[in-house]
Order: sequence, then C-alpha cells, then structure tokens
Amino acid sequence: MESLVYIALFSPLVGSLFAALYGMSPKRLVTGVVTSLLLFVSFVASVMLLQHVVNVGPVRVELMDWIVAGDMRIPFGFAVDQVTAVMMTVVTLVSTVVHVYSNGYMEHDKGFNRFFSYLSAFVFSMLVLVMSDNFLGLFIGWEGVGVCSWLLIGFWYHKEDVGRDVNPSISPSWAANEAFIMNRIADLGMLVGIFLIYWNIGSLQYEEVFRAVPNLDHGLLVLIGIMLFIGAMGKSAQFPLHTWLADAMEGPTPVSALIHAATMVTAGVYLVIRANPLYSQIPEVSYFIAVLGTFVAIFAASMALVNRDLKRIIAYSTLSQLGYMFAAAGLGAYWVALFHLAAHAFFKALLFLGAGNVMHAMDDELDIFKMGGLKKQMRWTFLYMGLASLALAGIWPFAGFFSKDTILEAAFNEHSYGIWFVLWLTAGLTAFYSFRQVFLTFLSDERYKQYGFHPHEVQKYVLWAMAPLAVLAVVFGWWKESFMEFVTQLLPAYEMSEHTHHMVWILIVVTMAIALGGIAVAYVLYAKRLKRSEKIEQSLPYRVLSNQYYIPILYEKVFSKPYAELSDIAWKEIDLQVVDATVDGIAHVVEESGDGARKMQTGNLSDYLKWMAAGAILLAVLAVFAALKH
Amino acid sequence: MENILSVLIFFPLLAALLGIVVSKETIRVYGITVAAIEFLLSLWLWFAFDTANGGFQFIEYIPLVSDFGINYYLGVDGISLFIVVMATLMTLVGIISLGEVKDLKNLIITLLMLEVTMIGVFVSLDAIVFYLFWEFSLVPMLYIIGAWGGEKRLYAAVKFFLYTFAGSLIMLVGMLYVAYVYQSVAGVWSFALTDWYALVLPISVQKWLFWAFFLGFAIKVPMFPFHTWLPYAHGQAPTVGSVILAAVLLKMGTYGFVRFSLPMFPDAAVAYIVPVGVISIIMIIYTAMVAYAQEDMKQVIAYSSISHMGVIVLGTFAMNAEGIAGSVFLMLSHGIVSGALFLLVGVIYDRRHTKLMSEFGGLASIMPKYAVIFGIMLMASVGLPLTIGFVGEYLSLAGFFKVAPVMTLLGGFSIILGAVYMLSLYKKSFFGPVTNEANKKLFDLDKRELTALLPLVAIVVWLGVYPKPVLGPIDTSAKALVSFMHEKAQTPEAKAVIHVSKSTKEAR
Amino acid sequence: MIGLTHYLVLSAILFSLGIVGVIRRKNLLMLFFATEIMLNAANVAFAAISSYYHDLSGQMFAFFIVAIAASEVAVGLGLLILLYKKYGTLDLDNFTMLKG
Amino acid sequence: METFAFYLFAILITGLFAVTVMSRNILYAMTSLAAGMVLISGLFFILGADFLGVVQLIVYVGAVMALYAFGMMFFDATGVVKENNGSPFVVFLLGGLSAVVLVVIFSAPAIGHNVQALYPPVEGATNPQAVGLVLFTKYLIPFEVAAVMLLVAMIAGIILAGKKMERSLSSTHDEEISEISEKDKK
Repeated sequence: MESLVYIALFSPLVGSLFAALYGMSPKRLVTGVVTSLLLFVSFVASVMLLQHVVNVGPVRVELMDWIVAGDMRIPFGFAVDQVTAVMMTVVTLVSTVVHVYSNGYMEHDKGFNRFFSYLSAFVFSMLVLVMSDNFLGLFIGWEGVGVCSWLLIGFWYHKEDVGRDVNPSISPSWAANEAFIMNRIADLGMLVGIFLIYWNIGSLQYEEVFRAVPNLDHGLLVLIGIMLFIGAMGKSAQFPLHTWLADAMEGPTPVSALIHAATMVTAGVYLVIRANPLYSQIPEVSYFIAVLGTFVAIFAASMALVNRDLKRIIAYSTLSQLGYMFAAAGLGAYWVALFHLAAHAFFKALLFLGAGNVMHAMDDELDIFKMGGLKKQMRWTFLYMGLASLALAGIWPFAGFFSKDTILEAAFNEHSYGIWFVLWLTAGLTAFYSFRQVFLTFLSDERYKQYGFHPHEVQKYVLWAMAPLAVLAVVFGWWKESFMEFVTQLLPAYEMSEHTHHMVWILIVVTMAIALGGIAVAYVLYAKRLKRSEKIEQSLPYRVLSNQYYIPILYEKVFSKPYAELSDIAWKEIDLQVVDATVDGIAHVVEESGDGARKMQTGNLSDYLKWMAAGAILLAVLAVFAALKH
Repeated sequence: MENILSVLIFFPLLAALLGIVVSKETIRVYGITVAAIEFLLSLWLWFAFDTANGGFQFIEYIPLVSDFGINYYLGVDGISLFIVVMATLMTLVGIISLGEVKDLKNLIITLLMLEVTMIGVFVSLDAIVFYLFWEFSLVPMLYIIGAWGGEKRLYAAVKFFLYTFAGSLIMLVGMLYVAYVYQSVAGVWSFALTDWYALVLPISVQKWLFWAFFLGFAIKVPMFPFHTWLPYAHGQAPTVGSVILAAVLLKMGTYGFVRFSLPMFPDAAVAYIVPVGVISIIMIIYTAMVAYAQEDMKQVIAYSSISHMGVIVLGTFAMNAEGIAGSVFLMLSHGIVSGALFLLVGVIYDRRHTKLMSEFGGLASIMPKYAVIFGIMLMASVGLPLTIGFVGEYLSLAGFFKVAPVMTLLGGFSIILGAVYMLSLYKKSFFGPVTNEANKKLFDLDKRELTALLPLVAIVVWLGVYPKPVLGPIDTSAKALVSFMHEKAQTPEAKAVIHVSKSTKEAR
Repeated sequence: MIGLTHYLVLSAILFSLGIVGVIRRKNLLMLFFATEIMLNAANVAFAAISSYYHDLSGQMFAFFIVAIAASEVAVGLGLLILLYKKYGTLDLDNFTMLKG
Repeated sequence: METFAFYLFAILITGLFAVTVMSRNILYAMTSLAAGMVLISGLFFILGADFLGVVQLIVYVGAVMALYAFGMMFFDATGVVKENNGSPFVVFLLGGLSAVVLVVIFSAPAIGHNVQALYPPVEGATNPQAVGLVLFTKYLIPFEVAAVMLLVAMIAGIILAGKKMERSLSSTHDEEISEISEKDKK
C-alpha cells in the first residue's frame, strides 16, 4: 500500500518535471499526453487507496525527516484516511479530466508544455496538502498550490495592464500577484496558528495535536481556531479576502475549473474538516464560521446576479458554494461539508469546462450579453452545462440537491433559522443566476451574429473527457448514505433530531420550490431574448452589485494606494531625508569643523607658533590644576 | 589535516600573493581553480566534522602575545561551519560569474584576500584575532566598491568603510573591557572566547557590554537605523561585490550576536529581547516598504536583505534552539538566495547597463531561462516551503514566537510584505508586454552564467527539501548554546525565558 | 638666601622671553636667537636643579642641550642661507607654502 | 654676596635678552644675546657647574655666536629689520601668560625634598673631574651619539651652505640633478 501512496503522490510531480524539461521549447503533444497519463495513474492509485481504506483502514507512511530543530521534528509523513482518500480521489479525478481537456483547450497556445508542467505541479501540491499527516506538511501544499495558482493565473503574463473599467482584473499578472499576496496575508494567520499549536502541544502531527486538544485551555483553542481559520479564509476566498478569486479568472479556463473551483479553494474547507476535533471544542468559533459562510454565500450570489462575465458568474457561484461548505462545517456537519465539497467539485468543474468550450467557440469572448442561442452549434456543451447548472441549483436528483439540501437540513436542525433562511434564499438566487447564464448563453436570440462570431463545438475527445464529470454531477448524490457511512468512520457523525426528521419533506419541498422558482424567473426573463433595461442597469443596487460592492476599489483606495504612498514616503522622506541624512549630517559636521579648523593653517610659521604657545600654556595650566587637585 | 582551519585561511592568502605573478590571460582559470580548491577544502571540513558534537572542533592554538593572552586560536562548531562553507562557495560562484571586467587580475586577487578575512572571522576563537579579521575584511570590500563600482562608488565605499569601522571601534572598546574584567577576576589576561564564556559578568556590566557589542554588530547586520550604508554599497558595488557583501559580510553581524552577545551576556540578552525585537520589527516592515518603493532592481534586493536580516535577528534572540538554529540556517539561505539574486541582477545589468525596472518589462518572454531562475530565487526569497528560504524563516519565527507572540505576528509581516515587493519587482520587469525596443534582442543566460547559477538553484531546492545535513549540526550546536546560556544565566527571569530543549534535558 | 626657586623663576622668565621672541619676530634669524634664549633658560634650570640636588644628571642634560643647540645652529644656518639665496628674504610672512 | 651676584646677573640677563627679542637691529640683538650668554655662564659658575660654564662660554659665546656672525655676512643684515610684528596684544598676552604660569609652577613648593641623587658628584673631585667621570661612564653612549650628531650637523651645514649654492638640490627633479652631476664629471 505504501508504494500506492507514493505512486499517487509523485506521479504528478514526475509529470510536471517531465513537462518542465520541454518548458521552453515549442508545443509537443507528448508533454500533454504524458502528464495526463501520469495523472490517470495517480487517479487509479487514489481509487485503489480509497478501496483499501474502505476495506482495511487508513494507511500511514513516512518518507523522511524534513525539519528537525530543537524539539521540533517534522517529517514528510503522509496519512491516507477516509477524508484524505475522498479528497485524493476527487482531486485526481478532476485533475485527470482537466488535463485531458487542456490538451484540446490549449492546443494552439505557445506555452503548451509550460502549462502542463504547472498544472501537474499544482496537483502534486494539492496532494501534499491533503495527504500530509501534520500541519506543516499541509502548509507545504498550502503554499505550493498558492504558487502554482500564481503561475497559472499569470499564465498569459505578457498581457498588458488595463483599467478596471475595461477589465476588472486589470491583467493576468496583476490578478496573480493579488491572489498570491492575499493568500499570504491569510498564511500569516495560519503560521501563527501553527506556532501556537507547536508551543502548546509540542508537536504538529495531527494525531498528537487532536489527542491533546481536549486538555487545552479554552481561550487558547479559540485563538488557534481563529488563526487557522484565517488561513482557511485566504485559500477559500472568504470575505474579506475574497476579491482575488474573481480576478483569478484571468487564468486559462481549465485552471479555473481545477484550481479555482474544484480543488484549491476547497483547501480551507478541508482544513476545517480536518481540524474538526479542534473546532468541535470551540462552538463559538464554529458558529462564527457558519455565519461567515452563510454571509459569503448570499454575498457572492448577489454579485453573480448581475454579472455579464461568463467565468466571473461561475467564480461567484464557487464563492457562494464555499460559503455553504463553511456553513456546514461550522454547524458541525463536517461530513456534509465534505460531501458538498466533492459534489461541488464535480459539477463546478464541469460548469467551468463547459464555459471553456463556449469561450473557445466565441474566441475568448466572455460577455454573455454577446452570446445566445448557442445550443444549435454546441449541443453537448449545452447538455453538460445544463446538467451542471441543475446540479448547482440543487434540483433533484442531481448531486447538488443531496448535498445542499442536507446543509439546509443541518441548519434547520441546529435551530439556526437565520442561517437556514439565508441559505434557502441563496438557493433561489443560485438557481436564478446559473440559469440566467445558461439561458443567455445557449437559448434566447442569437446575438453573437451581430458581433461576427462563428461558434463551433470542441473536439470529440474533449467532450468525452468531460463525460465522467457529467455522470458524477448526476449520480454522485445517490451515494450519500454510503458516503456518510464511510467518512463518519473518521468524522463525527451528524444525527438529525426527531423533529427535523419530521420536517425533512417539508424542507425539501420548500427548497425545491425556491430553486425551481429561480429557474422559472430566469426562464421568463431571459429564455426568449435578452431584454435590457437602462433604468435597472443605472440603478444603485445594480451598480453596487456589478462593481462587487465597490470592494476592490475600496481595497485599492484603503490598502494598495496608501501602502504605495507610504512606502514612497518611507523611502524618500524618512530613509533618505531623516535616517540617511542624519548619518550624512554627522559626517558633514566633522567635515565642516575640519574645514573651519583649516583656517588655522595660514601657512605662516608665526601663527603656528602662536597656536603652539597657546597649546603649551593650556597644557601647563591643566598641569597646575591637576597638581592643585592632589 | 589537523590544521585544516589554518589551511583554509592561508591557502587563499598564498594563492592571492602568487596571483600577482600570474599572467592576465590565465588569471580567470587560476582564480576559479583556487576558489574551487578552497571550496573542496571547506567541504572536507564539513565531512570531517563530528556532527554529534556541539562544541568547537579542529581547534588550533598558538600563543602570539602570551603576556596579554592573545593567541592564534581557531575552531569551528556547527554554527560557524556552514557559514565558512557558504563563504567559500559564494566566492567560487562569484569568481565564476565574473564577466568582462576591467583589471580582472586585481579583482580576483582582492576577492581571494576577502575570502581570507571572511573565513578568519568565522573560525577565530580569540577576540583579538577575530577583531583583526573583522576589520581587515573591510579593506578588500572597500577596494571592490571603490575601484570597480558605479558612478558614486567613492561616496559609497567611504560610507561603507567609515560607518562599519565606527561601529566596530565601539565593539573593540567592549572587547577590551571584557578582557580587563577577565584579568581582574582571573589574574591573567585572555582574549580567548572560551575563557570569556566561562566569565560570569555582573548584570549591570553585561548590559553596558551588550550595547557596546550590539552597536558593532548592528551596523554590520545592518539593523535599523544603521542601515543606510547598505543600499549605497550595494547600489554602487559591482555584482560580485554585492554577492559577497550580502551573502557573507552581513552575516558577520548576526554571527557576532550568536557567538558573542548570547553566550557572554545571557541575562542582558534576555533583558533586551523587547528593544531588539522592536528594532527588528521596524527593520522588517519599514525596509520592506522602502524596498517596495524602489525603482532600481538592485536596491529592491538590497533593502530586502535588510528586511530578511531582521528575521534573522529575531530568530537569534528567540532564546531557544529552534529559533537560533533557524536564524543560523536563515543566514545560509539568505546568503545563497540574495547572492543569487544579485548575480541575476548583474546578468541583466551586463546586458543593458541599467537596473531600473521601468526599463524592462516582459523579460519572461525574451529570457525564459533567466526568468525561471529568477522566479525560483524569488520564491526562495519570499520563503516558499520546499525552498531553502522557508526552513530558516519558519524556524526563526517559530522560535521567537515562544518569547514574544505579538512581536512575531508583526515580524511575520515579512512573509506578506516580502511577497509584495518581490512580486511587484517580478511583475514590473518580467511580466507584461515587451515595450522597450532595447530589450527585444537580449540573449538568454550563457554557459558561464548558468554555471554560476545552477549550483545555487540546486542548493536552494536540495536544502529546502532535505535540510537535515546542514540543519543537524547547527541544531546540535544551537542546543548546546542554549543549555549553556541557561546554566550561565543568573536572574530567574532569564532562566525562565531561555528554553532548553527536552532532548537536551533528557540527554543530561 | 638664593634658593632653587629663584633660579627656576629666572629660568621661567627667560623662557617666556624666548616665547615672546619666537611668536613676535618674523625674521627667521631672530627666531633662531629666541630659540637660543629658550634653550639657555632650560640650561639654567637644569644647572640649578643639579646643583641643589647634588646630582650631575642635570649638568649632563644641560651639556647635551648645548650640543644640540650647536648642531641646530649649524644646520639651521645652512638652511637659512639656502632660503635666503632662493627667496632673497628671511621674513616669515613671505613663506606660506603650508597654507591649508 | 651670592645673592647680590644672582640678582645682578639675573637683571642683566633679562635686560639683555629683552633687547635681543625686541631690537630691530640684528647686530644689536646678536651682541646682546652674546652678552647674555656670557652672563649665564656666570650663573653656572655661581652654581658650581664650572665645566658647564666653560662649555657655555666656548660653545655658545665662541662657536655659536661666531657662526651667527659669519652667517650674517650672507644676509643683508646690517641694517634695520623690517618686520610686520602683528598685534602686540596677542604676543604679550601669550608671553605674559606663559611667564605667569611657569613662574607659578616653578615657585610652587611642590618640589620634592628628599630626592635621591642618581649620580652624586664624586667626593673630593673637582667639578670637571666629576662631570668627566659621569659623562664617560653612565652617559657614554649618549655622548657618542651627540658627537655623531655634531658631525652630521657639521656635514649638513657644509652641504647646505657649501658650494653650488646657486642651485637648490631639494627643489630640482632627479633627472636634472643627474644631468648636472654628469656635466660636472665632464
């Protein structure tokens, strides 16, 4: 089994290094094929590990020591338990699909080889993140995915910076830096959490930490919980560190599908799930997580309502779904969070890849107002995106229904009716905006013609590659019971109360009603043709939403600009004018006094002799006083 | 090879003297050969080093002025060993990287002389010998900046010299006073560090001496607000000068903290954790901001050096093995990474004769190899896990967290602000479209540059993934140092702060 | 009764006279004269101390001072002659080559 | 008697030296200097330093003054010296101050009373004998050194003031000097 762990972990790395060998040469198909194959190998190994975990139990391996200093001993240790096995399977499956898909999508890109190198490196980092058996190992993966995400968002680094009104993300390289720096802010919190754990428990191994958690002081646990959650907030783009996710859509679409929907952004949720023994000790922090998640769910959904950018809509929906996951995890329904995480990975990746197909067909045009009626040309894509949107909207019997509904049930069960209500409302919004997008893209009038686009369906094998995701988006929810049984071997089981059991059918009906209602509204508004109303688009709520509540501009005004100005002041005013000037000033005083003293040097011996005599007298006087003292 | 340390010191000296008669055509080969042999010798030192022993090894002792206790007294422990290896490595890399430089012969001879003094500083265990090497190291650097530097080289060179010299004079006064106290206690003069370690100083004396030594070291580090010589020195120095300056010379300051301040004045060191920590934090955040404001690539890296040195100082004052081992490791990693970054800036300067970021943009499209190596070093500089930069930074901060959590949080801003200025540098120079015509015909790294840079890349990854061969001996010595400090500390507060590792306690 | 102090005071007065001469005069030859006065003042002090303490060291010093004075005059006069040949004057105000 | 002699000599010496310092005429200055030195030798005799007194007479009054006299022949020094004597205030302030301070120092009763003589005069010997005994035993090396110094000074005097005085060897270049010496050989 050990070798399987290593195969699963390292084959993406091998693929990445292989592709990196050709990183600077022109496109070679072999890099795409080899990395995809290696990813498939990793996927197979992950599935076998999953099976092993189901049948036998968790696997633990330790590769070697990494950092050993003082009492700190951090190994490269990997543990495959129920949660990890699920994560690994999801990650490798989506990655494999995305790799194959990218072979088609990136076909004409100059950086083909480079792309696969980055992509595989990302998968490796993600696997390290989920497989590590200690917090610092997780941090390796955590930062590793950050870097790969930086590389991939900025993949088209040669693009120029443009104004926010032209492109809200300014440029790929700008978005990449934004993502990296925002994540770093959160990582600092995470590091502090790790330090707290180390100095209070003496180890960073999950096992030892979670064993020690019940004996620790409550205030300390709260602090650790908050710090780790700050880390999770960055990676999972929770408010207020959420702006980077929408901007990250500057990366190639497969990247958005893999990193910014299915895997990396769920790392925060994974962390909370992984640290469930900690968070179940601190209900107040957990409740805060749930509330924040709920807030983000509706907050992001509201921004998606009016957006015209195909990918940004999906990005906001990702944000919103991440909010659902945090809500579930915060409410203590960890397995539900994990279930939603997996289900979301499948249908969201599918949605993104479908969006990629549309972009491909529309020459990278993203404005859904310029599309419409594409279903004729892109039948399969329409089918996929429709399926994915149904799953996203939570329509029975698709995957999203089961996971999202369980989250709502859990909220109801906890008597957090506020959370329930907001999540319920968000379900309606989700259904509305996802179908608004589908209808505007595939149905309604064929607006693309007036812009001169010639859409066409993508390659066959790409469509086939997407099929597994489509299947899973439909059927994954049916395995809810067995999934629950499996993961609750590790995670705390979440039992609904009697009362909820009675209510469950009512809840389902209510939820379905609002979801269907959302779809219906979208149909009425957009299915026939795009009707734009100047009045609505000029209204304040619309402008606030379409400008992302002005938060990016606010950040720029409050943080970036002042920081840059302050830095400039620090350099030009303080460093040069004060600190360095002081040093130079001291030197100047010495020089000036020397220059002043130079006047004594008249060159006339008489003057020198006078000075000498004066000096001698001075010394003699000093001698007199010295003698008087004794 | 009992006297390997003397060999390490005097071999480059002899080679430098011999270099005077070597012809101008063969001097490059000669320089590389000498530096390579020296590097191999230092590797030999590493392999012959007993990693389980935390004390001094390869001790050499020849009385020089026995009446005053001044001896030729050398030795290495885990803390100095790797700095010596890094000094020889960076000299080798520096000499390999030399391109078409005027007066190459003199430059190589000067570099070899510099190597002598650097190794001398790190292996001497006698305060006077240490001080001699410490001051001698200024002279070759003065020449390198003053003779091969940029436009304002004289200003920079003189500033560098006078500033650091002034600081070390105060340190000298401190040293003499310690020797005086030793004489009045023991009855004989001694400048041997091991004797000084055994000397228990009254706390009030410790406090004064701490600041005397601190000033000398702080200017060298350089700590805020004594840092302003560094940007000038880096800005004007030729590439190889910056490489050595950043990689090795700055480490003399932080090494001084570990070698002198901590074991000699444990109580004072504990008492001054807060002021030193505050200075370090100001240094981390403030210089990171200043780095962000720079227009010149080299200045960004120069200021980033200061910022990183702040983290090293934090780790040094962590008073536990994690922090001290981390700070020593960070000295190495910062040496290699900043050295490499200066080399990289030198590469582009050779081609364009400018270092202004506004002149570049889109270099990643034209010079992909260059961009990749720069990217790796950048990531190591911002402390990405699995690169060399992370291990030291993490351990330093983790160690300091034990003594001052809130200050560590502030010091941890280095990982955010570091990313801010480094990424902005990378974006300004490597990303975006190629706008400047002059950049369109730049050629990528050539063989010579790759030979200099690839070993550094290899080390960055190797020690990031598997730091044990280096971290192990450092850790052993750091543990020994901490337990020594714990024993020596007089006040109960100091004893409480100095955290002896469990493993050390068990071994006892 | 004349004591040591009397001689020393005389020596001090003579020495001060020499100082006055040294700093007042601008003619190099006069400067030489003034130095001779100062040397002689020192000699007086040495001789007096020697006599009052019954120690010949003082006379020895005085003796060597005389030797030095003689050499000084020999070399100094040579230099003065050279200087005079070159510049035609011995006035100090004309020599300001050391001006800083 | 001794008191009278001391005061007489003291007043005369001071007066004569004051003339030396103040006089505008070099000849007067030199004459009064020589006279003052003769009187100083008188002081030496009073103090019992016979040998020193004789040396003073021979060396100073004889040799040095003769040298100055010869030296003056080179200068146009017969007339009145024209000097710009600067501000007399500074001069007399410094001179006066130094006099006061020195007098204060020397008249202070700080001089030790039980000083052990390092080289007491040999009992029964005359002063020149005693001086000779000390000079050629304890001070032999300084004496020889002084002798060499005198020799050096003599040679230096000859070289400096000797032949080829029209050329300044110190301010010419090396090549010129070698040229000159080659010319001389021819």
